[in-house]
Amino acid sequence: MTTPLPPVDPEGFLCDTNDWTKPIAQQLALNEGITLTDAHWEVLDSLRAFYQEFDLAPAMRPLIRYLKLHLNKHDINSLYLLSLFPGSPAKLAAKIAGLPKPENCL
Amino acid sequence: MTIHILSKSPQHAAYKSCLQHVGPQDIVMLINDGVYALKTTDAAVQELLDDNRLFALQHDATVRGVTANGASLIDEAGFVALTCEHSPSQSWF
Amino acid sequence: MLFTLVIHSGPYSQTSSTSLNALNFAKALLKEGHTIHRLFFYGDGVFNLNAQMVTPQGEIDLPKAWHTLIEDHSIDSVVCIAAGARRGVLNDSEAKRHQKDSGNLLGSSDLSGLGQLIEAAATSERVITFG
Amino acid sequence: MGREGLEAALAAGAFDQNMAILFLGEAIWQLLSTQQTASNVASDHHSQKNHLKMTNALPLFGIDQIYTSQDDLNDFSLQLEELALSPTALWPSELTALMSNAKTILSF
Repeated sequence: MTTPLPPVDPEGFLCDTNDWTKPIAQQLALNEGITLTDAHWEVLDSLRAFYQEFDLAPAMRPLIRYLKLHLNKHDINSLYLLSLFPGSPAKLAAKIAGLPKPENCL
Repeated sequence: MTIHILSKSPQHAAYKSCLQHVGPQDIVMLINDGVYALKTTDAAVQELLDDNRLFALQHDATVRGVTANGASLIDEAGFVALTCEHSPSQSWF
Repeated sequence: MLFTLVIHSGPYSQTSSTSLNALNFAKALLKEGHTIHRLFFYGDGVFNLNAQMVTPQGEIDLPKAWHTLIEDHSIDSVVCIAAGARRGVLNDSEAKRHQKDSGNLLGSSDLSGLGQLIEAAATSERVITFG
Repeated sequence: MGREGLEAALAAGAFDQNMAILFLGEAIWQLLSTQQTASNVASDHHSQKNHLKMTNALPLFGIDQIYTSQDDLNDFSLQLEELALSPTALWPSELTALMSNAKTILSF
């Protein structure tokens, strides 16, 4: 079963971030070969909260710091994020979380 | 010993900020519109002149019709040498 | 000594442009036997490597002069990728990625991130900013 | 430009550099805590990012040495309490010392 996707850019980022819903996130993840679990959602929800708070998609290190602070999970590290979102976790998770495409600067 | 590089004329906030933050061991290098500082009679500029701590890029002064007025006019090689002798460098613009 | 130059000023900035100052400084330091670790073009400085710039006749062609210096001395030259994108200075692959017609980045400079500035600042003995 | 200076600071933080950030002169307005995003004021589209929101991310990027100038605050008739991130206000001679103790200074 697939959810029809709203328009995405060539890299798979939503053209309009207002289109984002949870089913769409699941579909975006599937396109990347990821089946979302609670562990994924925890990160995605935090990422969206981070963006709400700071108008900024975080790089790996601040994301980890933020997760430690808000999830009360002190064993979170970059390997953990890599296991959930292989390749470049910050960018991939931002894509699935429906955040604007990072400007490649941070 | 910081080298302060000032590229804005005395009408800019950068000019005031620069002069305000020059330490007793620091030097000031005037480039571009910064050379107009040589036309002022500000006490802070005078103090730098008295201590031989004020330098200006010869080329930039010449094209703007500003004379040395007691400052050391130097070329780019001299500017490079000053940045080697002084660290860090702080640019004001 | 090992230098990094950070260039914020465009060739035609509203207030005094220090692009030429930066260029002359770069030339002088090489002539004096020093080394350039990296040129980092940030902010309006990215316009220095806009291949589409047309210099009025009789004036120094700054993009061309930067280009010549960079190629002649094989200098590591980086244009900030985000600052460039915002101002329309893109290479061909970035142009494609952002669905624009064509790239306009002059020569062999890299479009890269701020990490290149941070690395340069940590590595170089002298970092000189031209604003 | 404030935005690009801030991004450079965030990058330095992301790369674990030991650094201080100094808001001097007009840059102090970047910290004014009453800033609002345009969408909060009128339309529902952001015209620009909320600069203060991004600035508030500095501590998460590991940057906790945040300074400003007491002299400039006085010039602008600003109170330290009006600024976000609780910067430390220094007098010019203290700022001079801060600068001369740095290995590298980047200005924006």
